[in-house]
Amino acid sequence: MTPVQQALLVLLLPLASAAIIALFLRRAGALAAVVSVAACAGLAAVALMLVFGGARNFPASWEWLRLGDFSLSIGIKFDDLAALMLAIVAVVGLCVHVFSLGYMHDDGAKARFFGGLSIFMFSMLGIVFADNLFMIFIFWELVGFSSYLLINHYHERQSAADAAKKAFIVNRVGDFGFLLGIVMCYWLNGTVNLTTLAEHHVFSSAVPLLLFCGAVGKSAQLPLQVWLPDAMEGPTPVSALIHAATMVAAGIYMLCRIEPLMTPSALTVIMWTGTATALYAALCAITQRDIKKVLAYSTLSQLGYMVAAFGLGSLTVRHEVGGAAPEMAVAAGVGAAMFHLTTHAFFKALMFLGSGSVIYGCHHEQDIFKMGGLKSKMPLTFATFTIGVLAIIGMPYVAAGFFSKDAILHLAMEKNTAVFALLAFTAVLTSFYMVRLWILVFLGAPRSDEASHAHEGGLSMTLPLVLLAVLSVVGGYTAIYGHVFDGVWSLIPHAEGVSVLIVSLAVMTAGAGTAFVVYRPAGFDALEQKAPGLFGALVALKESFDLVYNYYVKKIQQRFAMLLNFLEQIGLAGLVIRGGSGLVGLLGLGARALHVGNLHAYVYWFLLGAALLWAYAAGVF
Amino acid sequence: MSDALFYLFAFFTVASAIGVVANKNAVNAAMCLMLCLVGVASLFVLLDAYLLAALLVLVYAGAVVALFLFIVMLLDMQGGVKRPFRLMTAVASVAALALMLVGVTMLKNRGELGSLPAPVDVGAPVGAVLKGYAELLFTTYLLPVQIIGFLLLIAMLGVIVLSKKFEGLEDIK
Amino acid sequence: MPIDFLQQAAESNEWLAITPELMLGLTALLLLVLELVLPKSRHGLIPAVAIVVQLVIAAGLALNFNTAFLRPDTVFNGLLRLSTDGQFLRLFFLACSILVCLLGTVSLAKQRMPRVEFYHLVLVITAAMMLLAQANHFVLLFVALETVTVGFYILVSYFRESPLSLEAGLKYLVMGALSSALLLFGIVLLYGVAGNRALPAGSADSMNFDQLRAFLAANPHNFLASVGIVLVLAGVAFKIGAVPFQIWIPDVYQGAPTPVTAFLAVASKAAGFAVLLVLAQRAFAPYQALVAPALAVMAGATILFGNLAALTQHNVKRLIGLSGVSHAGYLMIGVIAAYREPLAVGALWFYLTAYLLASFAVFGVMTHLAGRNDADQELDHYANLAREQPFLAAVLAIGLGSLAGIPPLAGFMGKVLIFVAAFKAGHYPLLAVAITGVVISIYYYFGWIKAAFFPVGSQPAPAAAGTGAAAPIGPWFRVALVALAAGSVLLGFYPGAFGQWVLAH
Amino acid sequence: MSTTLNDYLVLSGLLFAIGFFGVLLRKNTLVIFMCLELMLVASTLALVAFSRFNGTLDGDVFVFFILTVAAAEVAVGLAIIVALFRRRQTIQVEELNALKN
Amino acid sequence: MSTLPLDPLLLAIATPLAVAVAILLGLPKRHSIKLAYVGFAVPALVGLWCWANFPADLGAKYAFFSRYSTGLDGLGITLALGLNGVALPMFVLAGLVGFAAGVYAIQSNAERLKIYLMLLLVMQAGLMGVFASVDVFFFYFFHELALIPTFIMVGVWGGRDRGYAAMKMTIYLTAGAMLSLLGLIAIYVKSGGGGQTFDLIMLREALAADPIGVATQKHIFGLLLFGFGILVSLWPFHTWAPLGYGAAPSSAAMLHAGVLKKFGLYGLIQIALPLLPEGAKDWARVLAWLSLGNVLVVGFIAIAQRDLKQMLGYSSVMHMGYAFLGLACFSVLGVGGVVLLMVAHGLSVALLFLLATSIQQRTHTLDLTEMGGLAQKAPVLAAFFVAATFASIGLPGLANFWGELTIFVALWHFSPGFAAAAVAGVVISAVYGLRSVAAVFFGPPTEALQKVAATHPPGDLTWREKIPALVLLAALLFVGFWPQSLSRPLQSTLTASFRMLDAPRLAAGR
Repeated sequence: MTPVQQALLVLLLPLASAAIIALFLRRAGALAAVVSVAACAGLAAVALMLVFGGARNFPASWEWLRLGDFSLSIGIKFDDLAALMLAIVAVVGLCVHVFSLGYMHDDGAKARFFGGLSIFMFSMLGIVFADNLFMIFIFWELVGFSSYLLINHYHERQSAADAAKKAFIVNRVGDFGFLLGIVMCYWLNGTVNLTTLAEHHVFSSAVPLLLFCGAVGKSAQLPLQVWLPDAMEGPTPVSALIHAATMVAAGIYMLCRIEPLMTPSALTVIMWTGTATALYAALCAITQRDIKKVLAYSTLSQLGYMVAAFGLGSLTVRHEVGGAAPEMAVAAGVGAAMFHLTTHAFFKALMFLGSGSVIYGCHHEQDIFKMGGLKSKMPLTFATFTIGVLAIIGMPYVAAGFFSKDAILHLAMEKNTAVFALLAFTAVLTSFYMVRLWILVFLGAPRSDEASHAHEGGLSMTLPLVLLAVLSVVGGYTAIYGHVFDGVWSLIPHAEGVSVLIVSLAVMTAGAGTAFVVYRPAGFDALEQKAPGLFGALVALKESFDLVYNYYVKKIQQRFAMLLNFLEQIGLAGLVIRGGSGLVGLLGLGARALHVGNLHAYVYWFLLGAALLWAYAAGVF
Repeated sequence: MSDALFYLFAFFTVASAIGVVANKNAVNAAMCLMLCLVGVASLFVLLDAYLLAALLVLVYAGAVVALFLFIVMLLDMQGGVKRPFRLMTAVASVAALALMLVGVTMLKNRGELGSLPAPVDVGAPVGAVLKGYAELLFTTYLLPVQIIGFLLLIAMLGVIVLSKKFEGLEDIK
Repeated sequence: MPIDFLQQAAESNEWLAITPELMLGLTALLLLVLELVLPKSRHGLIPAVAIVVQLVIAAGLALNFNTAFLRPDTVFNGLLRLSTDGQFLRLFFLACSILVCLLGTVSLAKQRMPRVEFYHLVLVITAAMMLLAQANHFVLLFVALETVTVGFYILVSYFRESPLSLEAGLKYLVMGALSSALLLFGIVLLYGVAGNRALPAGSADSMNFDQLRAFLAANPHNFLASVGIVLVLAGVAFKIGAVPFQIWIPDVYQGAPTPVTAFLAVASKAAGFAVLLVLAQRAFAPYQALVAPALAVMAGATILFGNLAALTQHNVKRLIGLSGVSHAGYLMIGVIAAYREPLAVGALWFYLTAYLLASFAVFGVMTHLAGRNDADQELDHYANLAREQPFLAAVLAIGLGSLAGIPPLAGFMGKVLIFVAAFKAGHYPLLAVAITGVVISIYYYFGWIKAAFFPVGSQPAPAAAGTGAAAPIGPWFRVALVALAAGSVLLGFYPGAFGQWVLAH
Repeated sequence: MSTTLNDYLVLSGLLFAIGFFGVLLRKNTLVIFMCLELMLVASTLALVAFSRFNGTLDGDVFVFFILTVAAAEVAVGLAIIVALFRRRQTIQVEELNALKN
Repeated sequence: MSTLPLDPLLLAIATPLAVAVAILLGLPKRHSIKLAYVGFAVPALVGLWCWANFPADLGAKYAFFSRYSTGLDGLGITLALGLNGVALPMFVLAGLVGFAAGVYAIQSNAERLKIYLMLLLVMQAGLMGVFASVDVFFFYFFHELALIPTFIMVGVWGGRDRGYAAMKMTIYLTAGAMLSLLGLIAIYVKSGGGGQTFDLIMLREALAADPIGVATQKHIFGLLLFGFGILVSLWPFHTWAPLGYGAAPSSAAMLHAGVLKKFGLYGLIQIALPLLPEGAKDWARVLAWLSLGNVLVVGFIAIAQRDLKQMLGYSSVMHMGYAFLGLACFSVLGVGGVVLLMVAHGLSVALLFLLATSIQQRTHTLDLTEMGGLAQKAPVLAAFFVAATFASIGLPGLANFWGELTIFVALWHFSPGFAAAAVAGVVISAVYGLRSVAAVFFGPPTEALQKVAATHPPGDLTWREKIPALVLLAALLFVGFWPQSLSRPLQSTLTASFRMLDAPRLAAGR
């Protein structure tokens, strides 16, 4: 098989699976699951062949639409960046598929679920392969759609329905900018092909900023982060795959794709957005009681890290002088962001699947204060989850997260002290809330019936955990990948000296230590009791955005809509139209009333007519 | 002489015409109409239209007005019921009069009536005129004469339809 | 010698030129004879005879449409002018007459009235209208017009059982006589002015249209002539029901027997337009600057008034009368456009034809549904018609749709042709008024269709509708309705030879 | 003869107008009808005058037709009025308004 | 291009008409229904056949061209039938939606089904005629032919407020039709000296050689713009649409909102833009501002709706705003986008109206606040509705996306500000679209619904409902996945016969 065929196979397998499920297997959930998992396994195998086969940048492009001089094509740009992303998506995707076999075993709408997963894989891979912005946008939207479907899986729950709706609409807001950016880019440069654009393009900050809007939506950056925590209404595997490992990372991936278009001012905006998101989400995570929400906020936070990392790539010198050095510098941002994306994909997927395992084990109990003592009930989950926690808090050399976080902190330290400080503080918070979670879930004694009857899931659930745990451990060592991703790995900034390492260690210990001090495995939130003021502030911080948005939706948008509707119904349809027709009707009544039935009145008309005509002939008019 | 006659007849005619309009009593109105027609017939004579004058008196004053009178009697109206004077009537009448006056004044001012012809002296004897009249009627205007025949026929039929008692048809209320 | 004139007249083929009119007149007489001759039980044959003879005449006319008799185009010393337009109008009036006779059979069956006179009158009036439409001389015009008018006085008040019919007759009589007086005074003025040999082109035969035209052309600003012209126009405006001489229409239409209403609405109006066209385009052509603006203002006012007044009307006879007023307005646009655009004449004839088909379809339905009280025909009586009499409802819908000017019906084509002509002639303001009128008219036409078609729940139709609705539809009547509906549809998109004749103008 | 055509025309117009006002003002249908006849006669007066002054006979012949028509009209009109009176017991204009609106 | 023994276009017009006439003449119900299937299927099949056999590089010519005389040749009117790249998509659309609406109508088992079908068939014939007509007169003529049955169908088989709705709709549409008729007549009259014609091909040639003066063009274009605009519910002349669609029976709403409404846009594209380029340029700004009214104002109004069909009506009005914006661009890209959008919107809105009726039959209400949780009872219905909603909010993979995307791209060139406003509309449509989906299908069932469900347990879509829905959805997907199938003929026709359209400034790359 040529690489092109492989790529197409990778792309079309999940689509075929989705189509088959939608058309034929709607009622056969088990079969649908098998088909979907098989498709995913197949695509993973082919994808890995493709990735490790070493073929890169093979030409593949087909025109999809042409109107006037506008042409939209579908093509494949397969460089190391894409290969890396493909590998991540394939591996994590496969893990989640397999995990879902167990997790969703008893679900009544398995076919829909697995169909959705397949559509998602198709869409996500489309983004990965895309060689132009329009194509990215197309799959971008599809990804959003599949996310909507999957969040909405438990559609009989109002909260799930609301969350799905919210996710899609918020993403649409981001896509508003994204699409405008693409269109602007098209008219500015005459093309949206990534390769061509990389070669030459018109510098403009508006284009990258508009495109970044897309990433803000998809990667849930401030101020569009609100949908992601709510998206946890979806089944946990979905959260793992879509809302942690891959889809939300698509924003980062897209940014890396359009990296050549960046300008310093755009990068600065991006950097601060990422930093703010990282910090904000970390603060929010502290007060969460729901295991998935904690993870969701941590995802947000880590995404903020990645965005910040990308923005940090900016080095103020970029574009100020020509030459290779600045190019290297910005690419550092790409390297750091992608590196963190990779490790995060592994460990966050691991943790989400772990939480899934916990939730499954606890009979769909998600409140961490009602768990506890799962260390002994679910040892494998405990072990793998612990690895995940270690990874995210950046335990040096033990887990993958360390390396990527290290790279980002290093970059920040080099570029911007303020950002560095904030990110470091975020890291403190991260280890604080992750350890809190870990303590509450796994240590102590079970605090509820569900927790005390917890049990490990089947092989299909544990196997992915193990695989991801392994990856979370070794994933940080870039050497293990061979040289297939060198195009990306070579961009990772490497800290020289131990300063960053020390900082990393310090923040990790500080956070974790505080958590150990504050929290005991108990049925109440220790922080809330010890520092209610702080806790309240954090809760308020978390809810502030929702408040604002809810206020907007309920009080502004809805009222504005009602007002316009009122104007339409009363003003336009009522006053103008009905009034106008009423006026005509009155005229009609008047004209009708002229026929009074009295002969004399009619003779007057004749008199009038004769007189008028006489006057007319006499030249009065 | 004929001038004086003209003004006499004209006054007579107009006066009796006003009588038709102004008279409360329908019988009197009919009588006035007859007088008016006689006046017009006199004017016809002044205009040398002797045949028409005769016809007018015979057909109109004789037959038509008689018919009117007959009907008035038949219907036996209780005089004119006094109706309140209508403002509308007055306004419209005044307006119409004013319009007409304006029209006549403009007519005068334009001096266009000055272009009216002076009388052509036919000079032919009455008999010759009558002959020409008859010739016209039965050559040029033969078709209208035929049509008039039909008109009279349908008028007669109409009166029958509207008035005649048809056996068995009349008694529906 | 005196007999010579008659001799000559008999020998000339001038009488042949008016064969259709003569035959109609003779048939009318024949009907009276038949009434005497036939036993009472066979009187039902009389309308059949009338219709059959008229069909024969129509067939003969159609076959000889472009006959050689048209060659000396004026006959009877210039009283009558023969033309293909005249031929068309003869056919048109014949068609009206046939249909009125047919409707008469339906309508008279519900009344205890003498029958034969009705057909006689219709035939005579039709003959007179034919002559009227071809008149080239004011004497003939007046006489024919009065024959028509007097005939209509009788027809309108024909249902003498009904005070409403008589009241309508009286109103029509007074208004008609008034308008005749105006018309006559106008004719007199024109005759007098144009007969003035002291003026250029003054003529002895000044009531002849051609002479009059020559005179007017030579005297472009004669005041008395102007007054005469507007007075004549006023008289004609009464016939066609143009504002402000339209006011009598609803009352008279409502009171008149329905077939007579149809006759008035279609034939009388068409005759008026034939006269108006001849006068405006031929006799008064040199006074275009006087006539056209007056007609234009009247047309606009007519369209608006007709449509507005019909808007809230509930009595269908009044409604269709007022809608007819608005149609007069559209037709007047055609007359005005004819000054600059020859197509307008063809458009006028097409419009009239479409109007005939549609109106008679509607009147046919109305006649069938009318109760004994002919004047009482309300929109409410049409409730659930579509459910109970789908055939009649369909015919009604086609007729109304055509009147409203909806494709694929003939009325639409008529309006398009008129609009095209008006557009070519550049009468943009009138077009604006016209489309406003069309939009307004949709309301009441569709209101009527709505009344007939839309379900009104279970409430039964008012009892007044009773008598007609239940009666069976006679076979010939049904054939006629189908033909009218089919004609309306066919003429709408496949006018064929008729379309070509119209467009050849 | 020094009376001019103008005099006749004014007279005729006057008669016509009086007739018109009669139609306008009188309530009795019969009288209205008489006034209509008056208007017709006014026209004939003008016609005869024109005919005389123009020296053509056509006008005079036309008068013949007008008179005939008027007679026919009167006959029919009176028949209608009589028939109406039989049904309604009135011929007053303002009471004859069953047809309206 | 293979050949048919018959003129395919005439066949597509005549078959439904013939069936309608047969039904009118009193065919028994059983046979009527069978024949009606034929009447609805033939146009669809002919449409697909034409699509499959459409010549690749047609340029300014018409395919499947034929001409018939109707006796109006003197007026420059002949029944000329043919398809170009703009007409083809619409023709196919009309066929497919007509088929779906017909099949849905047959299964609806409406009262007096025969008459209902007859009217629908007449409408179908009119629709096929509109898009197959090369002659402007017949183009208008067929539109009205299709319009009239709508009135009766709304009035007789309609829902709430049907009388008022039918009347208002008819008056509005007549007003629009009259204005556009005047405009068309104006074009006809101005089309050169003696050789005035309604034939579009000849008109194009005549006016290319001897264009109408700029000032006149502006006037005529104004007439056409507002005339056609009213027909397409241009803001603020749109209020008939939600009302009418809210009251219309499903099949009538499908055909009207889906196909017939596009008549105005189609007319602007085929007639007004190529013949009156200067007028079009002059009016572009005005048009664009009014279209923003459609997109933003009506978009927000759609958010405020509580009645599902009203909401769909408003959403349909809103999407027409995009189409107008595409026209305002006055470029091949923009206009091509409009055609794509028309097809896509026609399919999706027809599908939505179909499903809305199916929903109503199950919930016995259209009030969004009283619904909920229907997805549990009718998952397939839910799936279709979700798909249709996402189609209408422009999800890639479904046809609407292409229309919207191309219009946005073209619009940026016209004015970035308008482009931004238009794209903002995408968010609005997502808001009300998803809101309605959620309100109908998701969440727990409301009490009212449970009560209804207790007496009439709502089932899922039946097969006879599914077939028309599937046809429409399949078409949406087909175009969504293979837009070239429509854009190729479009490209060929637009670039060849619309030479006066500005070429986009830049040659596009990838």
